[in-house]
Order: sequence, then C-alpha cells, then structure tokens
Amino acid sequence: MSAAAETMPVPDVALDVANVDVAYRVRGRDRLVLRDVSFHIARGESYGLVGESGSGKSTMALALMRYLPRNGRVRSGAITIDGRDALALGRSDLRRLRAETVSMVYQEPGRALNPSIRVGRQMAEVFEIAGLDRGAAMERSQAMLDKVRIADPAAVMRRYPHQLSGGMLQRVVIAMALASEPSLLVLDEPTTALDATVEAEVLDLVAALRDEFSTSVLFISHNLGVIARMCDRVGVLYAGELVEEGAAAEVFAEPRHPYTVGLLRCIPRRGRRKDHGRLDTIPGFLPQPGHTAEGCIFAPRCALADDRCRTESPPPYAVGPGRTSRCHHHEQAPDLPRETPVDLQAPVVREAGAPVVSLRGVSKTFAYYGERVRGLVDVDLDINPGETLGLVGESGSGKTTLARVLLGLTEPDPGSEVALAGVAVAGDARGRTRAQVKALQIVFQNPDSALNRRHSVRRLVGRALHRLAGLDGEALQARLLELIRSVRMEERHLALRPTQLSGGLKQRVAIARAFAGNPEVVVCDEPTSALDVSVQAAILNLLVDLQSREGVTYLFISHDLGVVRYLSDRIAVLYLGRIMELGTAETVFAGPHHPYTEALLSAVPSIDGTHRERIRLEG
Amino acid sequence: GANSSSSASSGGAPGKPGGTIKAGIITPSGAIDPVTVLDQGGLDMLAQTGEYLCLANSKSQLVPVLAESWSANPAANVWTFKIRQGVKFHNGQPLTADDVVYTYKLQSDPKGKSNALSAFNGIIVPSGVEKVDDFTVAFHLTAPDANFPYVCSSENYNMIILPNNYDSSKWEGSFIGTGPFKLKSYTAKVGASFVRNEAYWGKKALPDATEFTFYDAQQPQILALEAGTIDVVGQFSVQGGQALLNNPKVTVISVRSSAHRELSMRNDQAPFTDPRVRQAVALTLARPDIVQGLFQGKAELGNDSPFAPVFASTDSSVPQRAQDLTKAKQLLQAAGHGSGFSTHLFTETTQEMPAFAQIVKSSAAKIGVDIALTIESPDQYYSKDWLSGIMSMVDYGHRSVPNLFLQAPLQSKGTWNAAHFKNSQYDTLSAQYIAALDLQSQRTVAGKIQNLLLEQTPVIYAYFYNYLAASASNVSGVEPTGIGHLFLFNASKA
Amino acid sequence: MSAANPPVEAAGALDAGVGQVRRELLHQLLHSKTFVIGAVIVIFWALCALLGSALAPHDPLGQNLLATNQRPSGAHWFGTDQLGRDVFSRVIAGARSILIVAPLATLIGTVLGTALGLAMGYLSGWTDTVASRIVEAVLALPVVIIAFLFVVALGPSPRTLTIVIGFVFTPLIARTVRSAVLSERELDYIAAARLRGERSPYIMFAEILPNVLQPILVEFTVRVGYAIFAVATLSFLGFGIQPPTADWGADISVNYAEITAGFWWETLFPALAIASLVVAVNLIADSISGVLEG
Amino acid sequence: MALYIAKRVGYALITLWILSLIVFFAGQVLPGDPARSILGQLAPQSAINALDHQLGVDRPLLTQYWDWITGFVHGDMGNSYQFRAPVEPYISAALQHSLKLAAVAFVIVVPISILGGVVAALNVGRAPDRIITVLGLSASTVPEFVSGIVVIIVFGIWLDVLPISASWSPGASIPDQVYHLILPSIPLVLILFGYIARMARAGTVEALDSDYARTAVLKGLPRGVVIRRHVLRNSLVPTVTVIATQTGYLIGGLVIVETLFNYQGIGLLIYKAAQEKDFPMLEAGVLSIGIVYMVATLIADFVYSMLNPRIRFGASE
Ligand SMILES: Nc1ncnc2c1ncn2[C@@H]1O[C@H](COP(=O)(O)OP(=O)(O)OP(=O)(O)O)[C@@H](O)[C@H]1O
Ligand SMILES: Nc1ncnc2c1ncn2[C@@H]1O[C@H](COP(=O)(O)OP(=O)(O)OP(=O)(O)O)[C@@H](O)[C@H]1O
Ligand SMILES: [Mg+2]
Ligand SMILES: [Mg+2]
Repeated sequence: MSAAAETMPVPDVALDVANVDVAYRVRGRDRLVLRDVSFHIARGESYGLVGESGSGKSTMALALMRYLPRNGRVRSGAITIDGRDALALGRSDLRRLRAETVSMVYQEPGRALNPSIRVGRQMAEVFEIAGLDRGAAMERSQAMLDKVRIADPAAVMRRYPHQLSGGMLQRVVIAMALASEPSLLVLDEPTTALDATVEAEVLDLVAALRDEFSTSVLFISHNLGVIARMCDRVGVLYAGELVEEGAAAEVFAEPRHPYTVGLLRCIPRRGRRKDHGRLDTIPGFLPQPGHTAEGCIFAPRCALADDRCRTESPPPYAVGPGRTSRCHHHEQAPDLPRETPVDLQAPVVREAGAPVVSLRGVSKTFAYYGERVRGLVDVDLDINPGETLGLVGESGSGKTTLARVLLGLTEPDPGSEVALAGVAVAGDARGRTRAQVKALQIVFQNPDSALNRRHSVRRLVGRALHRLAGLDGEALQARLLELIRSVRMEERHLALRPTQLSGGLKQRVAIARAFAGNPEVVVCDEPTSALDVSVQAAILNLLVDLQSREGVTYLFISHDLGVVRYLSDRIAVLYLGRIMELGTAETVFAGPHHPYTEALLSAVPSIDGTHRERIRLEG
Repeated sequence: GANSSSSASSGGAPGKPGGTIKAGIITPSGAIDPVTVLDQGGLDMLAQTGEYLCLANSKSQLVPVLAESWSANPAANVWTFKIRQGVKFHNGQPLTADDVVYTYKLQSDPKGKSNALSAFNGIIVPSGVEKVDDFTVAFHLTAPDANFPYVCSSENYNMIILPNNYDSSKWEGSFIGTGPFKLKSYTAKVGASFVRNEAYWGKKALPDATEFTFYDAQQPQILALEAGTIDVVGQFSVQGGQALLNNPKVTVISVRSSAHRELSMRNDQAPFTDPRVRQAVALTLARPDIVQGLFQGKAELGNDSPFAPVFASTDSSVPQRAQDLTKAKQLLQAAGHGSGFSTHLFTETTQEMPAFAQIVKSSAAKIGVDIALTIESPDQYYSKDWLSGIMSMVDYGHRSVPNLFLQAPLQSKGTWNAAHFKNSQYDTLSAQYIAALDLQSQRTVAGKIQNLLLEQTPVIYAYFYNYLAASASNVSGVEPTGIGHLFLFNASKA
Repeated sequence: MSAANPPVEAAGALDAGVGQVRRELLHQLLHSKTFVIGAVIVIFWALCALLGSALAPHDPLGQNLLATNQRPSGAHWFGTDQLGRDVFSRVIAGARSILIVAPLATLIGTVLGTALGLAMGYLSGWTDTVASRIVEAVLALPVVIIAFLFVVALGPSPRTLTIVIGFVFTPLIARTVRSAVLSERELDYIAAARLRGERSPYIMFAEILPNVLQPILVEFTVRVGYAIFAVATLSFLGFGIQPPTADWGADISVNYAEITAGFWWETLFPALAIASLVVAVNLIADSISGVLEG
Repeated sequence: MALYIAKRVGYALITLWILSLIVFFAGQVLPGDPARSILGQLAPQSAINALDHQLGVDRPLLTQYWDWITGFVHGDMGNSYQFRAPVEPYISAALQHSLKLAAVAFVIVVPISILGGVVAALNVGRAPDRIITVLGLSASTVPEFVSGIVVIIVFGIWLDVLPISASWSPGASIPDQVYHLILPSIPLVLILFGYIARMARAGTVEALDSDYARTAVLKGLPRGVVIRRHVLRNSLVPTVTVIATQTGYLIGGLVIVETLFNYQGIGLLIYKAAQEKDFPMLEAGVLSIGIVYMVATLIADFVYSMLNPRIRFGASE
C-alpha cells in the first residue's frame, strides 16, 4: 500500500460512486432499485448509509463489490475504488481488487463462514492469496485474531464456525476482512443479528481497528443510533434514492429532508414515555420496488408536497457545507407538520386488586442433543391489572420462553406455578378452561409467521372471534368490522391475505386477533422488532390506544430499551433465565442497577450521541 | 434359420470327438432330486448323467438303454425287463436288478412324494416290483397296460436308475448315474458342467465336456446364442424365438410332438351344455392361419381330439375340422344363441397361450361370442381357475402315447377334467383303447374316439406344436426329445 | 379511533392479489418453452386416451394372422405385431390405461401420503417415531415384490396397479409432507391456533395443509412421471391391464423378445410413447416447480 | 456423536423388525401352499399334507414367525422350500452378485452425474444446464427394459464388443467380472444419472448462493478454488445421503435388468421365491435387502456426520 502511494498520485477518495443506477431483472423486466446515487468516501473516513428495509442499501454494497445477484446489473454510472474503475475491471483485476483493496462484512456472521472448514484455515486463505505459505499464513491469522481481541486465538483457529458465538464469529469475519489491510471496508448491518451488549463490543472494535488500519468504512445500517455512533458522514437512502447527505451529527440534529425528519420523530428518544403523548408517524408506504412515478419519490407521503414535488424530481440541493437534500422545500423540512396528534389518553394502571397473573418458582429446562438447557430458572413474577410490564434481556435470556409458559404453549418444569387471577392453571393450554385460554393472548414478533398466509384477514380474525368470543353469523360480522376498524384497518382489507399486506398492516391483523376474545393479558413478544421504525411508531401508538380503551394488561417483551421505556410501567430484566431486576421504568433506568442491567443500558447506542460509559461484563 | 428335423442330426455323419459344448437351458425351479423334479430344467439335469430303462426317441419309438429287452405276458399285466450287464455307476458300483427295484419302489410309493406317482397311479405299486434274478425285474401291474414300457422310459423323466438305497435328496451333490457324462460342478441357479464318462458302457460321448448355463427366460438365451456365448439353446418357442428361425447362423432342431393346449368348455354350464355351441366355437378357428401365425408353420393341425398326427395309432382318415363361420352361426342359432353370448376364458402366461387366447377371443367374436380374458401366472391359474373356469386353457406336454391325454382330462372321473365332460360312451371307448394291445385295434378305437369327440367337442385341440431347440450352425448332433431332454453326447463342433 | 381518525397506512394492498398471482403464474408457465412442449405432448396423449380407437386408422384389436410382424409401411405406419395387429393403432389406443392409472394412483398416494405426513409432522412424538419406522420399512421393500403380493391378492388389473402405486407412493409423499410440516409447525400461527383452543385435525387440515400444498403440488407432478414409469414397468411384468387391450408396457413385454428377429417396430413405438409421455410430464413438473419455487 | 450413531442404529433395527413382520405376514397372502408348489399340481393330497407338516407350515403363524425370527437373529435363515437346503448360501451368493452390479453402476454413475450436476449448477439457466437437466430427465425416465434391450442389441450384437450376459464363468477374475457387468449397469446408470445430477445441481446452486461462497469470492480466491474448497465440500455431502437411499433400488429392484442379462441377483431371487411360494427365501431375501439398505443409509449418515462438523462435534457452543 505504501509502495503504491509513492509511485501513484494519492487518490483523495477511497470510494467514489457517481450517478449509479442498479436494476434487477424480474420476470423479464428491469426493476430499478437504485437511481442516480452519488456519494464518496474520503480516505480514513467512515460513511454511513441508512434507510429502511428494501431501500437498496445492500444492493449498493454488492454493486461496489461487483457481486450483484445474477439478475442484478449496474445500468449506468461509475464506481471508482481507490482510483480504479471498479466496473471496468477484468476477471483477474477484479480478483486482485477484492483481495487487496476492498473487503466486506455482512449481517449473519454464522452464515458468512464455511461451516465445514476450520476457522483458522479460512482465515489463512486470505494470507495465502497474498502469497504467504501455509505456516506463515497461519501465524499471521493468529496475530490477526489477537488484534480483534479474541481470547486464545490458537484454540479458536482449530474450531469450526458453529462452535463459536455470534459475537466471536463476527470478530473472526472482521479480522478476515481487515487481514489484507484494505483501503475500503464495507460493513452491511454487521451487528443487526447480535445482542445489544455484543453489538456494542463489535462496534467498539470496528472503531478501534478503523483508527489502527486507517481504513475507509462504508457502514450500512437501518439503526440510526448505530450510524450516529460510528460514522463521520451519513447518507439517507429512501426507495433507492439518496435523499439527504451530510455530517452525521448535523443530519441527526437538524434534518433537512421531510423523510429524515419523519424518521427521527418516529423513534422514542430521550427517555420519552407514553404519557408524554403519541409518537409521530410517516403516512403511507414505501413505493413498490421499481416504481416509476414522476417527481419526488417521497411526495406521496409528504405533508409538504405540492404540485411541483409531484412533477419535478428534486435535484440534490446543497443545504450547507457538505450537506445536500433532495427536497424542493428543504427549508421548511424541519417544520414538517405532525402526522399524528400528540394528545394521547394514557392508560390507567388499576393499582388496586390482586395481580392478574402470577408466576411462582417457574423453571423450564430444555433437553437439547442430550444436554440440559435452562431456559428459565425459578422465576417469580406478578403482573398487575392494566399495567404494562416490560421484559428485557439479551437474546436467549428466556423472554420468549417466559411468554410461552405463561400462555401454556410450553409446559414448565414440574413444581412451577402459573396462576391467573389467583387461580392456578394447567401448564398446557389444552388443559385450561376456555375462559383461561381466552384471557391470555399474544402478539408475536414476526407477523409473517404468526398469520396463516393462506387465510384471509376475515378468516384470521373471524375464526378467533368465533372460537374465543363464541360469535356467529351477523354478530360475528358486526364485531369483526368493529375490531378491524379499531386497529385502523378498513373493510376492504378483510378479503386480503397476509402476503398482500405490508408488515405494519399484518401486525395490526395480529393485534386485532389477539383482542378478539377480550383478553385480560396480551403478551407482546417483540411486536415491532421486525418492522421499520416508521411503522413501529404507528403500532406502538395503536397498542397504547387499545390499552387505554380496553384496560388490558400487557407483558411487553423487547430488546429495544427505548421502546420498552416508552411503553412500560414496570420493567423486569431477565438474564440467563433469571429475573435480575424488577421495578418501575424510572427506577430501572435511573439506577442503582444490577450490573447486567447496567451493561445492557450502557450498550445501547443513541442518536443523540449521549453515551453512557460502556460497562463490560465478564463471563 | 437352417432347419433340421431330429432325424437329420441323428442320421448324419458322426461328428468328431472333443471340445466343450455350451448349452443354455431354463433354470431348474428347485432342488435336483430325481424324486421331486417336475420341470424341464430339472429333467434336463437328471438326464445328463442318469439313464432310463429305455428311451422314447424323437420319433416316439422306444430304444433300449439300461434294459436290454422287455416282454409282457398275454394279459399285459406282468412285464419283465432284462437289465443290461456290465454297466457301472459313476462311483464304479455295478448296476444290478437291486438298483432298478430300489428305484421303482421308491418312485411308486404312494406315500412318497414322487412326481412320477401320477404316471404310476393305478398301474403299479411298490409291492408289484419284483427282482427275478440279478439282471431281471418283473413288474406286476394292478391293471393291464399295453404301453407300460413307456412308463419305464425317458417319458417318465423322473425314472433314472439310482444306486440301491441311495438317498435321492443328496443326488444334487453327486449327480450319480450310469450315463455318458459325469458331474464336474453344479451351482444352483447358475449352471452345471459335465465331463465325459470314460467308463461308459456304450458309445462314448463325443464332447470332452459340456457346460450348462441356466436362464430364467428365453430371451437372454437367444441373445447368448446369437452372441456366441452358448452353442445350444435347449428349448425355445416360436414366440420370442423368431430371431432364431430367421437366423442363417443357427440350426433349428424341430421335433414333432404331441404337446398341445386344451381349451375346455364347461360341459355342465350353460351355454356350453349344448354340444352345438361348443362346435360353433371350435368352427370359428382358422387353424392353418393359427399354425402359420403363431408357429411359423412349426406345428400340426389339431382336430379337437388328443390324437395328434404324430401318434402311430391316430386314424388319419377322420376329416379335419376347418373354419366355417356360416355353419357356426347356424349352430348357435339352432342352440338358441343366435345373437351370441358373453363368457370368460382363463389361461396362463405360458409361451403363446396369451396370444392364442386372444385369437380365440377375436375368432369367437365373429359369431357374436364375447370372451373376456384372464391371463394369470401358472401358479394362480392352477390354484384358482383351471378346473373351475367356464372356459379354461391349459398346457399339456409331449407324450409318446396318448393314454394320459385320454384319461384324466376327458374321462368322467378324470381328475383334470376341466371340461367336466361326462360321457359313458367315451369312458368305454377310452378304456378299450388303453387295453388294446396291437396297433391296428388301437387305431380302430382311436377313429371312434376321434369322431365322438368331434361331435361332442368338450375340448378344443387346435394344434400340436413341434418341440424346438437350436444350435449354432457349426454344432451338430444335438438331440432333444419331445418331452424336453437335451442330449449332447453326439454333439460336436465344426 | 373514531371515523375522523383516518387509518395511518392509507394505501391498500402491497402485493398483488391472489387472483393476479395465479394469473401471473399461469402467464409465466405459458411462456416457458418446456411447459408448452410438455403440455402439448400430454394433451396429445390425453386426446388419444379419450378418443382411443376413434383416432386410430385400424382396429387396435383387429388380427391378421397371415400378415404378422410386417414392417412399417403406408398401410401400417408402425407396422404390425405378432398377431398382425396395427401397431400405430395400438400405440394410440394404449394411451388410455396408463393415462388413467398413473394420475389416479398418484392422486391416491398423494392424498394418503398427505394425511399421513400431516399426522406424522404435526403430532410428532410417538406417532411420528412409529410411523417413520413403518414408512422406512415399506420403502426398503422392493416395489416389484409389493406389486407381486398385491397382484396375487387382487388379480392383475389396472385397479391393482393403481392400488400398488398409490400404496408405494404414500410413504414417499408422507416423507415430503412431513418435512414440510415440521418447519411449518414451528411457525407462530400454529401457536395462535392452539391459543384459540383448536383441535389437532383442524390445525392439521385447515391451518397447515393449505400452506404445504405447494410442495405437495410439486411432488405430485414429479410423482406422476414416476407413476408412468411404474405403470409401464408393472404392465411389462403382466400385472396390469389384460390382453388384448392395447397397453404400452404390456405390448412391449410381448414383443420385445422379437427385436432380435428384426421386428423392432413392435417395441420401439410403444417405448417411444412411454418415453415421450414421461419426459413431457417431467417437463411440466419441472416448469411448475420452477415457477412455484423460483 | 456416539449417541447420534447409537440412535440411528437403534432406529434401523426397529425398522428391520417391522420389515420382518411385514414380509412374514404379507407373504401369507400368496395362494396355495408351499408343498403343492414343490410337489406340483399332480401330487396327491396326502403327500402335500405330509410335506406341509415336514416344512412346518401347518403350525400357527405366530409360532412360525417366532421360530423364524429367532433363528434369523442367530444367523439361521431357515431352509428354502424350493431347494430343500439352507437359504443362506443362495442369499449370500445372490447378494454378492447384486452388490457387485450395484458397485459397478455406482462407480460409473456417481462421478458422471456429480460432474453433470455441478457443471449444470455452474451454468444455471444457460445452455449446458438446460441440456444436462433435460438429458438427465429423459435418461432417467426410460424404463430399464427399453434401455436394456437397446444396449444389448447395439453393444452385444451389432458391435459385439461387450458380453450381453452378466454371468461369468466360475473363477473369473475381477476385471473380467466387471467387464461382464458393464452392459447391465448402463440402464441403471441412465436411471440414476438424472436423479443424482439433480441433487448435485440443487446442492451446488444452494452452496453457490450461500453467504460463505460469497465470502470466499470476496476474499479474492480464484473461482476454481472457491468451487472446489468451499462450494463442493458442502454441496456434495447431502448428495452422499441421497445416493445411499438408492441402494434399496439397486440391490432389490432390478428384477427386469437381472432377467434381461441373466444375472442371478437378489432381486430376481426373491421375485422367483415369491412366485414359488418359497417363504423362507422370500423373507430372508427381503430382510437382507433391508439390512443392506439400512447399512448403506447408516454409512451415509456416518459419512454425513463426519463431513459435517456440526454433528461431529455435537451442538455444544
Ligand atoms: N435478486 C433480486 N431480484 C429482484 N429484486 C431484488 C433482488 N435483491 C433485492 N431486490 C429488491 O431490491 C430492493 C432493495 O433490496 P436491498 O436488499 O438492497 O435492500 P436493503 O436496503 O439492504 O434492505 P434490508 O434492510 O432489508 O437489508 C428490495 O425491494 C428488494 O426486494
Ligand atoms: N424448544 C427448545 N429446545 C431447546 N432449547 C430451547 C428451546 N426453546 C428455547 N430454548 C433455549 O432456551 C433459552 C431461552 O430461549 P428464548 O427463546 O426464551 O430466549 P429469548 O430471550 O426469547 O431470546 P430472543 O431475544 O433471541 O428471542 C435459549 O438458550 C434457547 O436456546
Ligand atoms: Mg440489506
Ligand atoms: Mg424471543
């Protein structure tokens, strides 16, 4: 690298993307998913690309690696990496580019490594390409693993990928990516699949290594907090267009595109709670991929849009030093009118009365390949009528298991006691009375899995009304309509199937179904984590509305502390199947804490850039 | 293919000795035990090393083998056989009357499991077998039988002579006998090989050795012959054997025989209770066409009686039945079935029988008789439909005399009477035929029977087909018999 | 929540409607060359099966013992067989039994296999363990032996063939369905159904079944091809329709021995007919699975 | 791992036991009785009864089953009715034959079809893929009796280069035996080709689309290395299991091929046994096929788990 620098003029940019259009060929037609995208990354700079799911982030990354899927194609534009025209490279040059100049890390570390080759061998390949012999390559690999702070690298090198945890794997992948000391590192959602605490460690690592290797970074994420923490500059991608660009701190502090503005308002931040009023939302939907509307792509969802917006495509207006915004009305953007009124009747917790649900000494042990896995350990928990109990904890801590035990979907170990309104109930839903079954319902994390994709909305909700509310005929139809309206859907949706609905609508159907039998307790198991933030806000608003009207009790599970804090009256922290901490939202967030809670809280990156000092947990 | 009748091969110039002749035959269906063998593969094996008292040759004449001569008393109920002297078993033990007596007592024991019992049934029991002296055996029959020597011939293929007290179930291990070949090796399901018996009492075998390969089907044998893997195909049928008939590099050995198919109609079930109906069906068959179409001419016309042209006793002056659809329709009309009727024919998947059944079906259709066919494996056919089907067709192998054909399938008390034919006149005539001692009186009775059966037509006999074997054209002296033996002792390769 | 409060997500359907999806799939199928070729061949044979002897120039059963084994000629395009029957007419008429038996048998196997697979996959536990062992055991039995036992018990007929093939396919299809159900039963809509107090049969047939129909459909189309193969083979062994009815497998079996005599046409044309039908069915199966899965 | 294998073996044993029940009781549907089939249609009933008694087939079914299965477990497969001799030598000879034919067929078909599948996968959607897919499809759908007769005529008779009968003379050398098995294996190769190639193609396409293949490419590894080291290693492992499931067919399902080439394999042996109502032979034969099939699947499972570290090292994190 340094040798090259002496002989060649030092290119001031590591990556230059100019007016790139990318299309996928679907059923014989080109579907444009990136249009006219331009940005550059300076040497040593870290550039963030944010955008909701489907906006084209990964496509961008793959396009510059020249690894688009078979049906994908860069239609026009130029991509220059380290001074070389990436789109014009021949096969061997391309290989050299990948081997020496760019590296990429992506979302699922578990799948990025070959399951049947030892980790060390896979790492060593990188050095072997660079010309080292096997022994030397292994040595260098070990050194590299050391750099990514893996304890006992020699042992790790002998392992197979499945024997490593997600965080370890992602470190290995990052080590592999940095091994060739590339000038550009592309990270596509590198921490999305990881737990908050692990995510924080990996992010720290990336930041440290970036300094050490002085590599430019393209950091892709849908998580604004992560981008804010990691990036110098940021580009906001909406439906394949780069709508706003600028220094990260500025963009987040003072957005100049209505989309960015709306997006930031959707997020419960700065300790916001439901009694502070509704979250704002963005109306409408992301356009269909490959849309070909005239004018500004955001116009159909924009409160500022006028006729000009609908006919004339906005150019990237310069809105400050190094800042652009593709909005004709970028000046008014910060004053975008609210979509949803703030006023919100906060639900009342009925302080009086016995708990609706109480768990006593609940444990659950799974047998897994002959090993015993402790999902829950001796959990005692009361849920009060009308309250929202937030349940947080890292992945695998037993949140879902707790919910399933409560619902009777997983039978707890003998000796566990689940009581509903003071009456002990059977461990298996089949052994419970109809009233007991009816009283406990759930909204699952993933509506695609929770809704039978072959049934219409009418059937999905109607069947629940029939079974749980005992309704039939006219009465059923009337109540169905009422219910579907109460989740703010319309009659015409009844005939549709889940595949025809957006993620948000699907989750509404699931909510309607959960409320069909007037349940007393609704368990919400990460109901918004599969959704984009703009949709999440609407769902959270809906849940609050329903609660204040129906007086229902929520057990709200989430790993997103902002969301939990927004919604919950009390919070329980689960760690390795045990409840570590239980208290009102304020006390839990204010401390003093159990060390695990502290680690969890400190791990969360925030958009506002106010970090707690990171707490590391050992073991 | 080049044709040779069996006389051509036996009468031809003697071949030169030496060499190995390779033959393909059908796989024996079970253990090679002289007592239980009941199939062609098995009998072929028995006769490679074993010998009979006498041999029914390809012209249905008896030739002395282990018996030098035989004679009957005037009542034809005591037969005396002179045993050949100087014959030795393969283990060196000399042949005596004891061996013959042992063999005959063993095979005629009604409590035993002998396959030969059916032939001995009602003729001889073990106590009737008597050793007169060391080289003379007398058979005291339970009823007179002018054709008894045939029962002692190769015709009754189980009757190879075993050493005294030999356990027949061990035979597969030794193949012990007196014949011109000795066993070299035998592998069940695969094949057997034999070498010349240098101590043979008669003319020594020409080949140094023979090798038999077993085949489960005809087709691979034909392919093997064409490819030169084997020299001889022990038996083949015209069905599937056209390749041999048309191949100039193959000699087809054709032996006239009395093998045939019996197409029975239930005489006791309507509409076949009326002889006119039975005649009508018989009249629909274009027999010369069938002989041509199914056998390429390698068969003789049947005249609806078991008297095959090959039998010396057959009265050839009885007119041959021919296709006559007009008459058939008239007969049906007269019987009250002018518009035809529907019926059912059961038969087995053996050789040309399915094809013949289809011909019967389409011939009968011409007079409005609609026949449904069920064609099943022999096992199923025999265990279910043989004697009960309203129409059923069964196969009969070659015999040198018609006695068997005249009894069980046709006599009122006959055990294989699939036609359920009960006719006292026939019973008397057939008994007379069997008791008749000389050819002339046999022929007289035969004529009567033939006419009676033509009139009654309980069973349709449409053809008697030749026994066919084949050899590569450079191989001569292969001698099959109508019943299925394959003798290779005179064979030689040019 | 009042009417004044408009739905947040105003727009309606994201994806195409069900009808439209079907239309698109059909469109895609009709534009796939392999599907069209396959369909044309199958339709041709289906017409032959339907109309049978009406399409044939000669009576498929009409014998001529004096003109047996004639080479192909103007009068007999495919020659005549050993009973002097017109091979072309027999090939046309022979489509019937195979085109009835193969799909019917596959259907039976699919229906039974689906029911069994659903039960194994959903009920799991002992039901699954025991049924899986039985399925494995049946699969270890040679098909010819199974067929033979059935033929012995029921007699040779197209009905027997249908039962045999249906029987043999049941465990195979059950295995496919089972594995589809296994991944399906982990989905939350099953848990949701249990939380409504639904009974197992409802969950199996009303909830899971519609979701595994796609792999079942693919399996069905692929299996039809195997069924044709199987029907031909078992007819060849004489287990199927009885003579003189024209049937490809049976006709090959009675005539193939004569190939060596140079009478190739009696075997070749029915063989080509079988091959064309199986290949056509496979082309269709291939394009259907391509469209559904790809 | 040990647990995994033990469980597999246990399952296989249970399956075999069920198989034994199925054959034993299904065999009872065969009409007529064994003695009749040994002694022929013409034998007197007294002889039939005597033989039935001697064979023991007049005992209660459960007793017969128990005696048979306990004998089998102790290595005594019983006596053949047809041959009135122990079944064991027949079965083992036929099984050896079948295994030899299967081995030759495998040796030919596995490399060709894997190569075909991989080539097709590397050219997904393009001409080579279409050609291989359609050819494979067509080849595997031609019934054995058609392809068998064609190869016999072409190679055995017209060209006269290969023996058309699979039976070799006693004491033939291994190469000679293989030489005899080439023609009979062709119909099997044709049938298996499409099947295995399809599996190999699907596995390879999946592996090519995987994240780890992408990682390998983006490392800058040459294409050949990516395919050899990263793709094939993972894509061919499932193919191994699939191949094993074909042994049942290859060992027991070749009645037609064995007839055509006059080869004394176990398929033909048991088919004949069924026809002759030779129960002990039928049962022992079917069970032997079952054992071979189970062993093959077990080996495949074992290979699979050896090649798949996820199973080899348990699931411990
Ligand atoms: N191979 C493909 N063929 C057709 N369309 C595709 C293909 N890959 C992606 N798309 C579409 O292109 C659009 C952009 O996809 P991309 O994966 O780049 O989005 P993303 O921003 O990375 O989303 P996510 O946050 O979900 O990862 C989406 O609408 C997607 O459906
Ligand atoms: N059916 C099962 N069999 C074996 N182990 C299980 C099973 N279900 C859960 N576990 C184990 O129990 C533990 C708790 O799982 P659970 O799904 O409750 O975690 P969670 O907190 O919901 O995690 P996440 O945030 O990933 O949803 C995990 O270690 C998991 O592997
Ligand atoms: Mg992405
Ligand atoms: Mg969970």
